[in-house]
Amino acid sequence: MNGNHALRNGILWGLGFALMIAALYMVFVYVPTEKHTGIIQRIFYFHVPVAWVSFLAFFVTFIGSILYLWKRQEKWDAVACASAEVGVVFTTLVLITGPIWAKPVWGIWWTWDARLTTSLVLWLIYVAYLLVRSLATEPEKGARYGAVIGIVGFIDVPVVFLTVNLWRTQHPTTIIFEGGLTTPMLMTLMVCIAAFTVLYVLLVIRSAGLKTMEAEIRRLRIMKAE
Amino acid sequence: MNKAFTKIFVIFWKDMLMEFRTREIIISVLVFALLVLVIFSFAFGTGIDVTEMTAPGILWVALTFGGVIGLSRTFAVEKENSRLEGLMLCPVDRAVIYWGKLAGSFTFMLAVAVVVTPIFLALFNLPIFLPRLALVIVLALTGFAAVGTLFSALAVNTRARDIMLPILFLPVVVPVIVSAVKATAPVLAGAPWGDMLTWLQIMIAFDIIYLVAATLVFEFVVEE
Amino acid sequence: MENLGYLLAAYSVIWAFVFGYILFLQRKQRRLQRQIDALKESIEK
Amino acid sequence: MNKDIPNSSIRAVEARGLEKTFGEQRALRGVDLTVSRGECLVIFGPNGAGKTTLLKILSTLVKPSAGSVRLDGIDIRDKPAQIRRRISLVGNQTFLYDNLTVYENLKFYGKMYDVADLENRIREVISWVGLESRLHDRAGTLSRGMQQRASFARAVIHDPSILFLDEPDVGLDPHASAMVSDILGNINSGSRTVVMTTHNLERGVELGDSIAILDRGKVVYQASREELSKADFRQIYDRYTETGR
Repeated sequence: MNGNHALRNGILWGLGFALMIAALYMVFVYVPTEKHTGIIQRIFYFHVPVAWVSFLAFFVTFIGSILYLWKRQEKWDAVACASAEVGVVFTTLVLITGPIWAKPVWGIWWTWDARLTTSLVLWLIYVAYLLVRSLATEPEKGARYGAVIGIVGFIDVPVVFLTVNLWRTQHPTTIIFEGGLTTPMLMTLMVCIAAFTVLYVLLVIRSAGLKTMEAEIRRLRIMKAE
Repeated sequence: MNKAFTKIFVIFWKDMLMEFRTREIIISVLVFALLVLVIFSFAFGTGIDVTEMTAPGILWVALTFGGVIGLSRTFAVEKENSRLEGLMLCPVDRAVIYWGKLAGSFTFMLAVAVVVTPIFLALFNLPIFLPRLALVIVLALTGFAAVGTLFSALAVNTRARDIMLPILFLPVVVPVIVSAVKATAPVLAGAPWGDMLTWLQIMIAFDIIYLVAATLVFEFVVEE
Repeated sequence: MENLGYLLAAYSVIWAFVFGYILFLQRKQRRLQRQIDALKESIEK
Repeated sequence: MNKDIPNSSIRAVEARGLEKTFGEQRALRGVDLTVSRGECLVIFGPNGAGKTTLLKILSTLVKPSAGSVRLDGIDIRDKPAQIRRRISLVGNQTFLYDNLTVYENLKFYGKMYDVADLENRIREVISWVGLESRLHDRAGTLSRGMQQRASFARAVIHDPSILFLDEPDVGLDPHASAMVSDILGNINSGSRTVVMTTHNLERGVELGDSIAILDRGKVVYQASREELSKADFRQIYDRYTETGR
């Protein structure tokens, strides 16, 4: 059982590593430079997958939260919490790489466009999620409150996006892809998305494992107190 | 079903009665909201061109921050003397407790808005009688109360209860704030209904989504 | 090759965060494992 | 300890294997309790023994980590609303709204329980606790003892068949504390089942039809009053709770 576990983990890490190398090769060697915006466009191949992963992460938190409130099994809470944590790390990256990309292309660090603003609001919601978990008076309460925020926060995403989109209609996609996505560009993007998704899965397994260890420590402490 | 409505009203009326006695929520929120108005008018100036740009934002910042202050009292009151346990012992669905407290929070915020808005309009030399603005206020405050009542119950059970509510509440109600500001601008400018329709629709959608979602998850916040 | 600095900055930030996070997880895991071992030992005694 | 009597009569309170863990703290570790209808069970125990947690679980406020509770034969998970109608809890705190009068408090809770003919009911319960003269005073202006009496009135407004009392005389002066047992006699004139916790060994032994000692989340001693002569109960208590150490 344990050996199987390690094997699966090993395969996943191997796969993730290979995909990452392939992704880097494609981004820096294989794919041709985009004509209009130049070399800086290569941020796209990492920025978009990172954004995709953060969205995926919050979706997993949403599902995990529902399952936890329904089944009351610690494992669902561990998955939901781990995924939110990874999601916050990746959203932070979106919020940092976005401006680094925007500055040379648009000449400004930040624009209140729908995607950036939605990411910022998401980041705030899930930072609050992690805060509530750490400030709850006991772990079981933290898990329950987290689940409620994981659900209530996620259904906000489409509404925030829609609202902000109507509020400031500036679509960076039209500026960046005047020529559209060519086949090599699309291939590169796909490989990068695959690489980051595998990385996400690895990180969540790792982080959820720590949650299980924390629960184990609580159980052992109780046993010791007997 | 009928009984549930009666119980919702009983909880609501209890909150009204307490507020009649002390007026602590309405007075403190009102003073706070007015202070925000005054501070912002200093920060932005009040020339006619400036007013057009900033007035809707100033009104909604005042009502939003005032709202948070009021919402934080919603369940703090029930936490004192363990009254929430008394409520939880009652033979009612947890959703009934949510709706009863929601009705109270909404009414308090509405009462504050009814006083603050005319003062705001007068201070900025805008027309006072604006029935369409009333609609915007009702829709926005419904959204605030729907989210705020849920998070108020959650925040009182955490360690940093005073700061937790705004941290949770404000990012989630971003769509309401944006829509309320955007819908207020055409009203103040005397523009036709068409300009605010989309924003009203977003607020209606938000209100329905959060009233339903919060009704469903409220029990997980108050159970022990 | 203008803007190369921005590109490098973006990629290094991503890698710094990812490795930083992995390192954080690893350290935490080691700490928790030590706690578990110590607890198990003290229970067996 | 207690014999299983199959189907002979429905027990008012029947708890099986109750466990509750708060974080790293085990408040209850396997509590079994049976209380017959109309009986008064008094639970003794040092601070932190889990008395309050036990009563909160029995009164549906806290969900147990493991185990089950049946009240009047109904599992409390099955029909919470129906259960809550039959029970009541007097906690460490009064659950009263300070800014409302005693009357308004009673009216609020009475309406929440759909009490029929509420005005008469309020008059009745308020006379039981002897608070008629203060009925229209704000709850917050009453002394601790009077608030506790109002809390008793609140607790029986809907005529519960099972009453849980969590240290009803804590923080009261001896005089007021003696009143608690009088009031208990008044409100319990019918045949309510009572489960109460207390620190007060003498009074508890007087009141209880049976007695249990809870220590560190476990029932360590249980006896009916007949099995117990008052003189040696202090010794029994000290022995079982290890307070002598």
